[in-house]
Amino acid sequence: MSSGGEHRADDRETIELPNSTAYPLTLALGVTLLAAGLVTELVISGVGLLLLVIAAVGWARQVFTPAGESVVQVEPAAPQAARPKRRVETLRPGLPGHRMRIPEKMHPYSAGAKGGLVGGVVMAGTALLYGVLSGRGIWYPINLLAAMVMPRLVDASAAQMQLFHPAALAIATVIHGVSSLGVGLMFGVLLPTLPRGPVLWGGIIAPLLWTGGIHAFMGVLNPALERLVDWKWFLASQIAYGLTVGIVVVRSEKVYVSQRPPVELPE
Amino acid sequence: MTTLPIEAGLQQERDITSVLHGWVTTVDHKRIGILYMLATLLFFGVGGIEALVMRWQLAKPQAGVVGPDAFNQLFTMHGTTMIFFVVMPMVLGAFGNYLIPLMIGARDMAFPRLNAMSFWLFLFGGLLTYFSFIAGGAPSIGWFAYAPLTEYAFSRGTSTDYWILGLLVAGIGTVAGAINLVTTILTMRAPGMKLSMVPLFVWIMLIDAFLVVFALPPLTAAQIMLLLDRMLGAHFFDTNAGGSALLWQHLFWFFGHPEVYIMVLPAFGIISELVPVFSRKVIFGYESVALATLAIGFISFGVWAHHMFAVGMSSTLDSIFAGVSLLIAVPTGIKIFNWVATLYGGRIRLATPMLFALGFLAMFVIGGLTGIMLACVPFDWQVTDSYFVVGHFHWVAFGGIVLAVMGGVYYWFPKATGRMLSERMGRWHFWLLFIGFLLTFGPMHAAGLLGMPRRVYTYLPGRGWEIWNLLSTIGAFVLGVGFAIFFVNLFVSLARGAPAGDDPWDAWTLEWATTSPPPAYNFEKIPVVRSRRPLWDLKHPDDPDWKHE
Amino acid sequence: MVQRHRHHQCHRLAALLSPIAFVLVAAQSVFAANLSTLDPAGPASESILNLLMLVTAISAVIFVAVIGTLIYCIVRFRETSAQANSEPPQLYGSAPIETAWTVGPILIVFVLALVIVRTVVEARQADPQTGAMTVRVIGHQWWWEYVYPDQSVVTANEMHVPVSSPNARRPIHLRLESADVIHSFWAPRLAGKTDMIPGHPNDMWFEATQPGVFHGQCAEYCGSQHANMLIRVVAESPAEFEQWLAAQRNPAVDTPAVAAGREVFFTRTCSNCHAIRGTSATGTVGPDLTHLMSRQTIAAAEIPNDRKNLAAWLADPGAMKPSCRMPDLKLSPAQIDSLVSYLETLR
Amino acid sequence: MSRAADMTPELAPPTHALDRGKVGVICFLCTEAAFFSTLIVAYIKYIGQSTEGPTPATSLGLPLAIANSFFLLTSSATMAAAEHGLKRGSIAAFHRWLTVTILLGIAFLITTGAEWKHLIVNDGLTIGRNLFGTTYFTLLGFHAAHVTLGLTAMLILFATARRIQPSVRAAGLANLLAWYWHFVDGVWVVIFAVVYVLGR
Repeated sequence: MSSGGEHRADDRETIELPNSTAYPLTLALGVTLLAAGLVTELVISGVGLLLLVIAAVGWARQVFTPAGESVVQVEPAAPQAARPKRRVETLRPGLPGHRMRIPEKMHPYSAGAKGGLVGGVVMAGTALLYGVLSGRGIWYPINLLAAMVMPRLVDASAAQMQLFHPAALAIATVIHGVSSLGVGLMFGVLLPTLPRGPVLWGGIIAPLLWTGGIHAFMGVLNPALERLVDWKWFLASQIAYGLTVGIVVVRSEKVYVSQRPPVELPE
Repeated sequence: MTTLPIEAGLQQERDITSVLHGWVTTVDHKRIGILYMLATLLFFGVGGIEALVMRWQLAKPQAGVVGPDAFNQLFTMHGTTMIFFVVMPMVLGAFGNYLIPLMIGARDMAFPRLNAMSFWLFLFGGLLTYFSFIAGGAPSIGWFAYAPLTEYAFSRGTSTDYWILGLLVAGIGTVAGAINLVTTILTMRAPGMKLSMVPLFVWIMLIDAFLVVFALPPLTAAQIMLLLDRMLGAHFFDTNAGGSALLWQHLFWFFGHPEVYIMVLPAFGIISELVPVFSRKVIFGYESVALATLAIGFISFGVWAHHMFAVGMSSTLDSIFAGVSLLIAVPTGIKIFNWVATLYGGRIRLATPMLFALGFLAMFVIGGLTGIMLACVPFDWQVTDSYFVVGHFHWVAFGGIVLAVMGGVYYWFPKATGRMLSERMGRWHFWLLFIGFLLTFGPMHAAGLLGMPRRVYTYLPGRGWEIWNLLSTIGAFVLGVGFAIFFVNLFVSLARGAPAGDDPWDAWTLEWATTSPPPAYNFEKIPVVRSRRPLWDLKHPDDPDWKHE
Repeated sequence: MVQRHRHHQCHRLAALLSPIAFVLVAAQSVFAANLSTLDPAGPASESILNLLMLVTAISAVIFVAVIGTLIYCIVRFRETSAQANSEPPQLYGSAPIETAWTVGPILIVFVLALVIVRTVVEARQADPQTGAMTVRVIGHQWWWEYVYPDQSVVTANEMHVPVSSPNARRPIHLRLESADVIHSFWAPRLAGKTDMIPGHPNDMWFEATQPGVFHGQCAEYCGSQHANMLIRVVAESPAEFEQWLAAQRNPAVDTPAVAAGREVFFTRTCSNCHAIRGTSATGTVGPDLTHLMSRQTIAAAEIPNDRKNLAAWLADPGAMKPSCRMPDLKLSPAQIDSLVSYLETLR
Repeated sequence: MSRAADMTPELAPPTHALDRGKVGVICFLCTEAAFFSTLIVAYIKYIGQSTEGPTPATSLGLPLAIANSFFLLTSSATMAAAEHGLKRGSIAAFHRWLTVTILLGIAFLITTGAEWKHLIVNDGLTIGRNLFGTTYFTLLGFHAAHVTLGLTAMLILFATARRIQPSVRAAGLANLLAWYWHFVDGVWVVIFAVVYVLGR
């Protein structure tokens, strides 16, 4: 096989390069005529096949004999004028250097995850408390959440919502667990970057924004919930979650962010 | 400085025949890349004119510019041309071929002769498909050629056969080209250049070429089945003999969806090169961009049936394909965020390539979001096969691929020719394209929501579609003007553009470490590489990247 | 109750997204042609519009955030001439921030996927059990055949359905089939589209909650006249609908006065393709003509079904609908005149 | 600006272990695998879907298929032996084992031909008869074409092995050809399972 790729940085002034050749063109033409003959005249296919064989033979000869390559003289290029050197600015006074992965320090991911899970428990507790206090029972809020994916609960009456549905419990647990964990992770990373700290943002502002936004769309997201929910308690459970995450996150010790890439690519 | 002619080191070519002979027999990856570029630009012109005729016909209801059969041929050939004979060969053939050996510090592709063959197969395949115009009418089956409309009973004559055979021929070339790219990237890198150090463009092209390797053969097989049906009376897609109309759709889209990423990933690659250089910053999250591309590559094989939500699959399948399709938004989002984060804190230079890159960023976000909408199955039931979908995929294909490719042309034209493209014409080109783009494809979303199906050669007045179609048509002609300026810019700058020098953009990858245009052997000596930005190391000897990576 | 509730929802969303809705809706002074997806006339299309509003809202938030940041960066970080000789600090990335912008989209996608699963299942479970009326819809190149199997009615290009009201729901079940290539049934105000695939019958359900003529057209490219394969769904009060059914069930009348035209019909091979119940014409290639004149249009297009157009159609079908399957029978003007007179009795 | 060559001269050039030919052939076999997978999926999809006979149950017999499997699987082993011979530098061993491989391949083609003749002449099964004929002849036809291509390549290598010197290069080619041949055998194993076991 040919081409000069195997010549590495060495002292030679010459390079072997493959010669120009018409065989690739001929072979392609052969294939094309072979195909074209199928819709016109088979004679054309015959010509195509002939070209194909001729080209393949010629090509193989070039590849397997030295005839396919020639030695090229390297012409040394004139050196270019040097570009004025550019200074590199540092990131910010007080921060090390000008190359880094940011931020310098952060709360560990585990704090966000833990906050999310604990917050999830607190939030679920609030919702269950609502169920008990309102006299609808603990399955009521669980069924409301599960109705998001369960068509048969969408149009269910408030009475049906108080019954125990095993599938609803499983679905609600998954939805609640995934969301709590995911939001906790995000909060853990993002909240400390916001002014005035995680507790205010996580505990008050985010739940308000979130509840406001979701209020408009609950009819599509989860029609059953929108129909039967008590929004005061809904907001309360969101705030309980946000406060918990915020508190768990700020209580954790900040750690230095690794300056290594997060993942190693293959070499 | 001296600019070496492209053929430096080879025999001197003087008269026109020997110049032509030199080009048709060349095995130099740079010349083949240029040939790809010229051929795809030619096909682009043809496909563009086809689009303009269609837009003219649709400018008002019940126009008589072309009849139904001509119109149906036009949209079939427009789609086929743009996908198989413009975008795919342009990104893989022109950009991949020209840039990859230079970027990885190789003298040529792994298989230079195979490389030449790939180009000629693509070109002849395209010509064979277009030969159908002469041989009694172009195919009128749509670019995804749904059976059984393509069976002989419903598409008599040879036009459909030309379509199949032309694409088969070109397809062999594409697969050979992809194998060549993979092999080149895996085996020809400069000493010291680990796979974790190649420019992101190269990373992305590696994944892209793998997608071709696995996605194109199913199309080839399906086309052969269709050919057997048509020529030998086989029954693969013959619904009267128990054959399945849906098998074609599954096979086609198993190719067709990865194909979308085959076309758009190289655009991501181009953007991943342009944004850092014109922000003067290293890419934010190199590893994430590479891995996100890998994720997109993998996931793209699991989403094909989202083109088929209306065919009556089970709710389970619908939900699975919707979920996986939505999932693709995650790595795609990661990339967009990384590009924007690269801008953050940089020193942004609004040279023409960067204008296109920024245009890409803005438009691709929208294309991605309408993609998420379409993954919502019930909404897809409304708008699939409507003009909303036409608007969506042109948003991605044009606002994504074309803008990125144009940015790439402005960026690497100086390397390939030794001359700069005119910035003034470049700005006109960009703004006309941007405005024309919004005007052409924005209204299509509205028309679709208002109930206009795609692939109609005419429509009735009073359906609420007139204004949107008129706007679209006006936009299409604005686009036409923009491209006319582009072609003028190419010709004028080739003759009279400012000399580029080796490294006009003050960039960091290896292609800027040789002359513009590079000699046949690319580098006097193959460089030794220690970091992702070898030219940064060279320009900042006291502060090289490799100390930090 | 559910229906009413969702309608209310739709309006609240529309108000929220008024800028987008405004652009689309206000520019169309009226939905004259009755085929906008934004103007639902049944629960199926209405729940889709709600879903669209939800996704549009999420998309709008993402769009504003990303584009806002992008514009901020472009404005704030433009290179100044003072910076020409320096490079900015090189930020290689940020694992925590990248984690956040990976987890965020995953959560959004997770929530969307849940909603999609529910809406898909909801749409599909629609009511064979609640006594939906079945209509077989058979796509032909390039017209629609409608068969009401339980009512023994066959018609073409114009489907009649009863209006559904909260007290008396009248869901419609479509059994979608194709006689040749793939077509797709799409009446946007009533429901999303479903493909009609030879050898693969499909089902869809809808209810029309208001009377009117709902338009649509074939949504899967099916050959030369794909653009002229229009759908008309006539939703009328249950009483009117029953009346229509009763009229359609009758065989064709035989009026002696138009015997000449009848003669033309049966001697000039019309009956090879067309059926007229109560006669020897039983062709199934073209539309059933038993009650031709009960239909408002001809040729699956918006061509008014009147004497003038019928005559023009018979004189040269290809002139009105290029490359349509009906051949030009080379009838003389006199033959056309008598044939049209005969057809006009098929009420 | 000085040029790239002296970028960081203190670093010794490491070598890339990957061989162009091998990577290229692996990629090629990947495309082939995707191609055959598609044909096999189509075959499986249409098992039992024919609207009229003949069916696999009535037409396909196991004995010929088992004989075919024997020929091909053995030929994989003999191909490996031939390759090994060349690697040791023994052209004679290479020629000997390659001859056996080629003969086994020809035996496979003859048996396949016999089966096809039986199907076409006795059962009237053609590609246009029913879905079974359509899928069977397409899948088996493409496989047989690949066997034929492999045999052609073997014949060429047989004739030129002595001339392609140094023998390292011929050994490299034999190695790549052997990969191809094993792949074709692997496809046959799947075909055997799908056509003669699952589909019958």
